[in-house]
Amino acid sequence: MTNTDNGFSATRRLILQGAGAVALVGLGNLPFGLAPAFAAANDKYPEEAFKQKSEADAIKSLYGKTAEVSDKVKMDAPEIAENGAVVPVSVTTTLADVTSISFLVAENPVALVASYKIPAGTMPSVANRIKMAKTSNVIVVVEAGGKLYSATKEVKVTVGGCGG
Amino acid sequence: MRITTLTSIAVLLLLGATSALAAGEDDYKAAYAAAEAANKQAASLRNQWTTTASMLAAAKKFADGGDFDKATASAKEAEALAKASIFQATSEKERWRDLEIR
Amino acid sequence: MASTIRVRATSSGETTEVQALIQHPMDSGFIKDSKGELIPPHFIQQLTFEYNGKPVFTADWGGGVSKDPYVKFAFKGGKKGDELKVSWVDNKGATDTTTAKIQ
Amino acid sequence: MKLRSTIQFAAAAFALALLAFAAPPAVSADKVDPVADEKAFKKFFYDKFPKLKPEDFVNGPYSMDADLYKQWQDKEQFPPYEFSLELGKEMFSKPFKNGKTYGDCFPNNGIGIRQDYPTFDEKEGKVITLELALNRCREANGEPAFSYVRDEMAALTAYMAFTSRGKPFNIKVPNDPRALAAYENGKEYFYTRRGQLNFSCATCHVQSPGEKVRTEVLAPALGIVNAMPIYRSEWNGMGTTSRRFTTCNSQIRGVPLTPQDDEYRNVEYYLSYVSNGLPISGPGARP
Repeated sequence: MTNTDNGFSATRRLILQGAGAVALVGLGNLPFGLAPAFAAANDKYPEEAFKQKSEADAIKSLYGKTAEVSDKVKMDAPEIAENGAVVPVSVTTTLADVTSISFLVAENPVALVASYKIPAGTMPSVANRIKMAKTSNVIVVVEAGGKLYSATKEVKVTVGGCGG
Repeated sequence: MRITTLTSIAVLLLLGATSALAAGEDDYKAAYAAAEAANKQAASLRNQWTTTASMLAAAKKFADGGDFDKATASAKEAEALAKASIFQATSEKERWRDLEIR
Repeated sequence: MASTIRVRATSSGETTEVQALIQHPMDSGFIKDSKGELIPPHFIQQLTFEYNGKPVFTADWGGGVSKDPYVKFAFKGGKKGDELKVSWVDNKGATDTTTAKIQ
Repeated sequence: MKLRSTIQFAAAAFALALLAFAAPPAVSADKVDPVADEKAFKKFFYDKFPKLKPEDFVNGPYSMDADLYKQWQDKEQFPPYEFSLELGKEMFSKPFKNGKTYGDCFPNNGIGIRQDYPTFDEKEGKVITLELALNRCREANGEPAFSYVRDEMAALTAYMAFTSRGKPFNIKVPNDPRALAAYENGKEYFYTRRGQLNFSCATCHVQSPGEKVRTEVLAPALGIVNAMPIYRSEWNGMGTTSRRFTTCNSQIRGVPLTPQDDEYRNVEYYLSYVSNGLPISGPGARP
């Protein structure tokens, strides 16, 4: 229950000492507007989808279709976010042929938060940390076999105070 | 309940604080100086309130805008806040032990 | 300067689990600074993980991803000692790349 | 806004007056007895949270709420203080311009010693916190002091705490009237109500840990300093013990003291002493 348990601190120690294991290959700021060399041509950033205010418009822009609710999409998100700035949300699904997974927050100024491409051979399971402006539905959309499936959960968000 | 009493007293205080009619620059200056002095005393007791400072700033702003009614009222509020903080610091000198785990 | 990317990739034999943490402000463009002025958007737009020259995972991110973003996924295959290449590019065109050994 | 604040101040002043008249005279001051205090302090928390093990307290609100605990576990998979920890390690090992290092200023080269701070300096007659010792080390070696509330100090203390993880707090109050006075002053600070909200540290962290203030779960005072420094999501970054104290004061609408003011040093001394035996868990992550 404490974060001082051996397994964990052993990992932490490894990370510190193993800094050399993470070799730095390239670093630097490309001039503004230059396309990154590593981005493949078919991996276009969905600029428009990230401009949509509502989740429905974002999904439409991203996939061109609508999603149906599926209990095969399992989302894990807190009931009450400890802080809206960092809300751990993860999803996993038993659906086959998953090609992408997207996270949306209905009440955020921009609904689409993240969209992940899942090539064949990668598990249909993602965990990430997202921002939430206020209490809202979090929507996960899974694209599988060319169709869209979704799950929704409300996460309560409160801010500030005398905590910690 | 106590809340009701508190609120009605607060309202009375509020009426008292704002009913001063047509305050002039001199009234403001006197009220501001009194508030500053009280806040200085609170500082010597190491117990200033952030709200006192905000109220002093508000008073200054009203005064800069020529609204000496509001400026004086704010300065008086600041003084009341500072005095409450002094009262708090003084009474806590003994009272802190009430909370102590022993 | 140290890399902005921290990667932990662990092979269980059949699959490799990857966790990454990236140092980035991820400013959404909707938050005001202490002076009340909007902080301009500055966030990572795309993050890719490549194994054997092929992408195994691509993230398209908006400003709604938390500061110092974190992501976790897993893919089939991946051997201990093999390298995983991780790169990101943000909305201002800045990039960083690193390679991590699968453990 | 104005109306509301007026009511608040009037209500606060009135409530203070009421309390002053209603409350029985305070218990008279008696002998300073840190050993008895520590025992009573721990018993209070162990009785209040019978399900928790002593070492759980160092994880603050996460030990008190299952939903929070899970979020914390998720975050700890790759904790947000990771970058600060690395920066701290780098800074700690890099020599000053004169060739000396932080390690030269501390016993055991500064490794695994965080649990011994704050210490009482019998020469100076004052409490020396780790943050203070670090800045004195810098100044003694011709380097400018760091801000007590900013990232550099957080990174250094994060690294030093990390090298002490799991080691029990080992704070000593020597039988020196000045040490006992500093300890007692820290205790007084901890229990003294201040600010317009009329809160003491104890109001939140003794009377109400595990409860929610605007749905934030309050941390217990027992073990609270063991986790310092902390990455707070609310701050969007790291914070030192100094930062925690000053922000606590302003949250209750009190004007904070200067970081590392004698009284802050004393309250850290007191809080650390009563958490003796509980493991260092810093750097920590908090909501």
